[in-house]
Amino acid sequence: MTDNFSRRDFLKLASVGAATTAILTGCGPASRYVTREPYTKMPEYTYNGQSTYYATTCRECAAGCGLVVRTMQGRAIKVEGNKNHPVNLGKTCVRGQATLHGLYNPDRVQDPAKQSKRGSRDFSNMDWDAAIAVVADALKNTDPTGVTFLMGMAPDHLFDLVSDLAKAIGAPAPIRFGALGMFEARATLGKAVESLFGQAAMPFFDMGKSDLVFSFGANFLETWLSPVAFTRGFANMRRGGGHGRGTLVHFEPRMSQTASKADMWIPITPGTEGLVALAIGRIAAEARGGSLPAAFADVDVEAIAKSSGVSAEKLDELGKLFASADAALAIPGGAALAHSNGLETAEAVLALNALVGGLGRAGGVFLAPLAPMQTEFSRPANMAEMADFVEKMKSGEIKTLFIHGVNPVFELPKSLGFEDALKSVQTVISFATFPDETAMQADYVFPDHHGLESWGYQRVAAGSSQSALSGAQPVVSPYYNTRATADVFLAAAASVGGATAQALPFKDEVEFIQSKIVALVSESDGYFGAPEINTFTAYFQQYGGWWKTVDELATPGGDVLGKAIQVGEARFAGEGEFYFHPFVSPVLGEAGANKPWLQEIPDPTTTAMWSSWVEIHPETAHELGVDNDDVVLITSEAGAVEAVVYKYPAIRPDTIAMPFGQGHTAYGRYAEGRGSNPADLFGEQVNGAGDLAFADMRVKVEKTGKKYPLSRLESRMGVYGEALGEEH
Amino acid sequence: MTTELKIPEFSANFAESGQQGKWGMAIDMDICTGCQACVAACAMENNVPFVGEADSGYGRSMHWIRTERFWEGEFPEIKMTPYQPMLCQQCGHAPCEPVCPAFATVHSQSEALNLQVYNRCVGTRYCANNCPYQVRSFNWRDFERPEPLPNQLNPDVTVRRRGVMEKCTFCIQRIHRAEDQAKSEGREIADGEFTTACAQACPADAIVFGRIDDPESAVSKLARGSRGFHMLEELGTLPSVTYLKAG
Amino acid sequence: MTSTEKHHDHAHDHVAHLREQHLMLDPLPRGQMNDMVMESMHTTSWKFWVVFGILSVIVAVFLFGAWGYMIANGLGVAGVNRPSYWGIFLVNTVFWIGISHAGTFISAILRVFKAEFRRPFTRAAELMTTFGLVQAGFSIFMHMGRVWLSYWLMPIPNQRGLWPNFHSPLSWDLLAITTYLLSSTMYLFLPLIPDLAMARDRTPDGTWQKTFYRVLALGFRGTEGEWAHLRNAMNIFAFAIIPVMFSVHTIVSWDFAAATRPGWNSTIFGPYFVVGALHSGMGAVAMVLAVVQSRMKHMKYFIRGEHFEALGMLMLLVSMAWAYFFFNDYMVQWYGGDKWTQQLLHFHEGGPLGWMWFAMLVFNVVIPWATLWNKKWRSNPWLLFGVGLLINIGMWFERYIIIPISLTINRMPFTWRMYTPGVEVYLGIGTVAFFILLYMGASRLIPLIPVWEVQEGQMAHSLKTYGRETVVTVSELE
Amino acid sequence: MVKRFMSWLSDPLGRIGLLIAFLAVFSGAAFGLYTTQTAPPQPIQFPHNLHVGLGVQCLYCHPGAYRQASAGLPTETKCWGCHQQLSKYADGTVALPAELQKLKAYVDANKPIQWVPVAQVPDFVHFNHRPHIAAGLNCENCHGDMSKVTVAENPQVMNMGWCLECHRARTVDNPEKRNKLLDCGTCHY
Repeated sequence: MTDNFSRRDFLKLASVGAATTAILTGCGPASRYVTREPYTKMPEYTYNGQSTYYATTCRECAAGCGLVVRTMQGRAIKVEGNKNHPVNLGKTCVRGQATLHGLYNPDRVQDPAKQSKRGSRDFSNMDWDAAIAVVADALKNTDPTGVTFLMGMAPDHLFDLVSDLAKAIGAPAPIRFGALGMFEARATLGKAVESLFGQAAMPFFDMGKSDLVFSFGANFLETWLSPVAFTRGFANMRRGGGHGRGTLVHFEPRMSQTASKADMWIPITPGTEGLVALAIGRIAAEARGGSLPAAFADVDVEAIAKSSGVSAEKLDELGKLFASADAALAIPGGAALAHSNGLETAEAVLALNALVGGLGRAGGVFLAPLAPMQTEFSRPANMAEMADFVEKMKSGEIKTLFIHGVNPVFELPKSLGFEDALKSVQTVISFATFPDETAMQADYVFPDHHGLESWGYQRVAAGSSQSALSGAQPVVSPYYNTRATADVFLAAAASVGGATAQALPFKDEVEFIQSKIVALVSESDGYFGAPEINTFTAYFQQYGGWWKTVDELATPGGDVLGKAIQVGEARFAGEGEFYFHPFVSPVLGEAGANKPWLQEIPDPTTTAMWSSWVEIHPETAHELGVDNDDVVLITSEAGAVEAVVYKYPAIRPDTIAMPFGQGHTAYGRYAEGRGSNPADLFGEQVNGAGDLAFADMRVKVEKTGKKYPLSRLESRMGVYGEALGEEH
Repeated sequence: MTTELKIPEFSANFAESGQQGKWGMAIDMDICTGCQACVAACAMENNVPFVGEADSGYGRSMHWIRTERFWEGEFPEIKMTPYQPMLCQQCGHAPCEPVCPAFATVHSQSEALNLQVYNRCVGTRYCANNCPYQVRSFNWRDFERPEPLPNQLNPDVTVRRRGVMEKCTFCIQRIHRAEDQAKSEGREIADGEFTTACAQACPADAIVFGRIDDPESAVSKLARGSRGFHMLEELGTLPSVTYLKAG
Repeated sequence: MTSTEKHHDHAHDHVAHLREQHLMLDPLPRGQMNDMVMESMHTTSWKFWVVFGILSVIVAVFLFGAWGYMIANGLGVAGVNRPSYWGIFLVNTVFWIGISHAGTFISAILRVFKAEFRRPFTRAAELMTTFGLVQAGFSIFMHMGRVWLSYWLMPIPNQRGLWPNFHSPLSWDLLAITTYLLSSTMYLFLPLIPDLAMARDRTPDGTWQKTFYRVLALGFRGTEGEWAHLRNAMNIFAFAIIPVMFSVHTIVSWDFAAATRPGWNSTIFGPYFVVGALHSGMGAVAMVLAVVQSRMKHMKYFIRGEHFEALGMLMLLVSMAWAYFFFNDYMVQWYGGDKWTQQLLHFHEGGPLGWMWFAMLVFNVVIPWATLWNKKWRSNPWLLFGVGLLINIGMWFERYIIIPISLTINRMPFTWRMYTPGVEVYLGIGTVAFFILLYMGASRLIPLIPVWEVQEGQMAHSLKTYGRETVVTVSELE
Repeated sequence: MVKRFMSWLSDPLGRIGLLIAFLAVFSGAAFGLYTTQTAPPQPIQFPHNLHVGLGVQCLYCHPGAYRQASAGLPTETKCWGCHQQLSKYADGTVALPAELQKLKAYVDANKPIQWVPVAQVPDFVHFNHRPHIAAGLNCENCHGDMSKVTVAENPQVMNMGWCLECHRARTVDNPEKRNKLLDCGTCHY
């Protein structure tokens, strides 16, 4: 040893010593050699280590909340609410907070690519020039009637651009669709408002000023229409602006998050919400005295008490409560409208407001203002229209399909056969930001930027009493080789030439946006004004949009109570012994499953994480011989899924419930192969307004013998008194 | 097992205990809708890692704030108890502090908060054992954040490595930023000038944060109200978080 | 045969019987005993090396390998979670500290009280103290999240001006265990010096063992002066180490008693833990002696039924004391009426691991009481081995109930969660293997029987015949 | 094996070898500490002394120090903004020196200069320049006299003891400020 101890050995030992020092002192020389990439040219508004804030719009759902994103050295760090924005007044929901996990998702589509065979996931990257050539070719060389644009639910600048483009080439108008719209029953709301008040519009519920809210299935604290705005309304109602603490009564077969905040939760038989509304109307009308309005004249309270499972005494109590409130409000929505009698249910519930003088009264129902640059009420496609569209695809009428902002393979009922129908479409081009199921069935994926990397605007359809246009701007430069779909279409249109190019003579997306919002420069009562478009655009970006400073709520009119409302029996499809009650996961929404932090946020009512489950009443579970963490097979007329049992104490024993949001077969590592999708069970039945009657379903539940440990935040022993030994 | 035991007792009357500390929080359980926006906002602000399905189901989730809820009664008369966001109560007399052998969890003299000094922590986990609110989370592993997710990390907050205890800090980085800003402008911090990430996100404004030693601040007024109570007050921990009873 | 002859014969039988039963009355020349001890050290069968090899592999893989794996990957590879933040690591720590108690108890307390049966096995017990503490140290270091920074817990002057928190029971723990380890090692070493000198003189020159003994024997030659100094030192240590011993486990109990957890916050924990430690320690001594007696050459001469009998009596006594403290603790907690504690007590016996609670009572109380009352039974080494094993399992269960099971229940029912051990099981097995390995190694290197102490006893004992009776007399040596 | 080791020990050369091994480990540890405190290699051998000697203020290139946490390292536009105007280089009378050619190469390639920070603290320390400047400290109090060095060197062992020494000394008569400046949470969070 003595003889062989060389300099090299010494250095080896010395490095061991250095490493030891690093370990013992807890910090070492290593961290200094982390590469720092300073700016080559520092933007003048940036300082090292100082944050920059950009106003933009949240794209996690169609509500259009305003965001202010904190960025630092070109990285988006934190999402905060835009305090001036009329929809959310500086607040965000859980999905909005997690939008950064979409931006920095490790599984984003990074380059435009061609798939060798649909579903093969064998993508070969291409460059954007080639991609634009593909789009231009599809626009030019397809019979225009065979070109269809399938867009997301949000009425945004891209929808306007695509509408213009479709008009220019003579293609049918683009379709807007989103699963949230399906679960919200937007079309039903619009149709009910039209048939009652004689004017198509979104209803606006002034919850903050009411002192009693009867909610018939409307999950307004979760995902319904504009949850942040409704949560603010709910909080104001509870704080009791002038009325004292407001009361919430919620009618739903299962205790949802909204129901859990209710002072009274009525576990009503599915499909009888409209009938109960009528009974309450009759009792309230009687309690208020005067002549009985025609709308409630023919109501048989006893029969309704029997069919709805709400006792006559309870109905009486509720009716009198509703009649006696200062500012009562009744809201129809969600699964209550997803029955064959859904449209009539919506009408019956809205009529309750008319009964107590709630139309156009503070704390009552209004018609929501149209968004800026909007002349008439528009709504996303309902299920009947989607079914027609799928039929057209199947018949081969549609040659080229552009899909942006929606994931129909996942979101549409499987029984509709969208995935099969895609096979009859020659060219499918997806603009997906994430590798979702639909992109996997496309020929080309030309990834759009993430919402936080994009320009744009979005009309606010619900949740604001002011007419509002939410503005979006990139808060960071695009992380990958993606391109704004608007730019792709503009470039393609230019290369098509002719009338198409003339209709869209814009250099880029921003120019297009300016061409649209220029109409607002001359508007009055704006949050800000500007003499000309460039200044206006700058403010538009700085403030995160443009909105009126005055309420533009319209008072609904029409002879609402003059004619009888006939609410029929809900017609349930299938032979199973359980009502099926699907709901949108309050945490994941329709598209949150690929964000790891959202997966780890516990569901508010069940505290389950990272998976989906089926809620079964403990007694029912006992009868079925299943327990927590058992996997059961749920069979409907249209399909079957497996799901993990969660023994949920606050659900009707004859009903099972399942969240929508998981069960992806693609969509990145955090979503794929996790849980199951209740949309696989949906049939095609629709209600009077063409919305999917997804709650009109009876299902069978069978034990499979498999087990799956459902991750929960709660302790089953501490909360349910279960022995801990069974716990995962 | 027995089932009587459902919910911690809310017997303490706030008005009788002397309020200590500098920063305080009031959480209105009547208004909290359990929407989890605070949980997500906290995780994003404070670089809280996600742990994955198996670990989160095994009691290793890292949430600095969680909403608890229990059940009362049987169907159909069943009620869910009000959502109760649980976070570090920033006790004035914290059980976690005296038991740490390394002074990694110490009381801040200047901010009157319970600090968790990550770089001093050796990971005995005694503080977590002794926390009656069970709001401390331990880095059981170096939880993975695949590229490019680390781009989202907040540079104002240390990223913790394995073997270190962590907990809610009342967004001390925001406190420092606001104090620094106010000081550089030669003024005191105004009430509502800044707030914690959870309070900032809360769509219902159920969480209010501010100076509890200023009787005029919004949080002081709320905390003084008749609905206020402290969690497990019988332990004498003097929490800085006041809950407002529902109903 | 005349009556005198008969009487003589009877007396002879009686003396022979006494000789056979009592080591102290069965003296052998010093030289012969020395040779026997040396021979027992050097007689090693191939089986020994097989076991030694297997244990070495277990230690390398289960203890150091698994520990390294855990350091590299974080404590997540173990089963600890919220709310069971401590798990088996602390169970093992308390268990090993408990094991280490018997050595000092037997050696120091029995020496102070001049209990003669202690003489041949004080060394064996003291070795357990030291080696048990080593395992306790391993266990406590293992459980730390960042063990590489554990030196921060020592009061080392530093430029930051930061000291350990002396409010924390863990800081007291560290000091108490360190003190105990140092003093028990010294106390092991002092009585070893004459035996090391003996071994040195009987080891051929030029071997490394010779160097080893020569260095450690500190040049002891057995002069009167040296003996006087040695006896003084041993006396001082024997008295001084007793309070250290009691304080160590009391302080360990404060880790729990000083916390606010329901079920931990108990004033009786100090003595309860000390008695518990003695309980498991006595059992462990019995197990070690049974193995040593049967597996090592000449040991049947040194360790006899009388020793097991005396140990068995001690075990029975300690078991009774433990039962008293257990009952006391349970009563106080139950009577306190705190609802969380009530819930916890109910969970102990009625929870999914309730069988452990009952097994603890059977192993710690029922079985010792049922077997050890009988003098004949408790003189049987293998029966004592079995009872000792069960007591150790029972005491391990007791610590398991106090730590992971009690941690399951806290004041936040939303967070209650069961604990499922992970890699810490292997680490625990590793410490057991390491303990046995160290003991086996020591048995080849250190005279397990303190020959001088045995001879001292034999010289003090003699048989005197008064008329028809032959009685044992003991003279004070010092 | 033990025997061989023992025989080495009895050999004086073996003892020396052992000594050397110990020395190697400890000097290695010292070396490790030393590397954390020495000037690392920089992409450009920037002469601080020259610039300070010409009267350039510290805050000209590190402007963040008086208003924010980070002092900042200059971007190449800042360097090149001055250097391209130097007439002797601009009119070609003097050839561009090697280090400036490196700078020009960075500018031409539009690549950032990856300066290696010299005075830095670990990630878990949140140091803020602003209050230190506001308290009347000068740059050279901590960073040394830059007119004496070319490439930046760190004259201090920037550890916690050094921080605290100053924090203690400056708050002897102000207990409230002392609380703040000796609070763990002031720097670690």
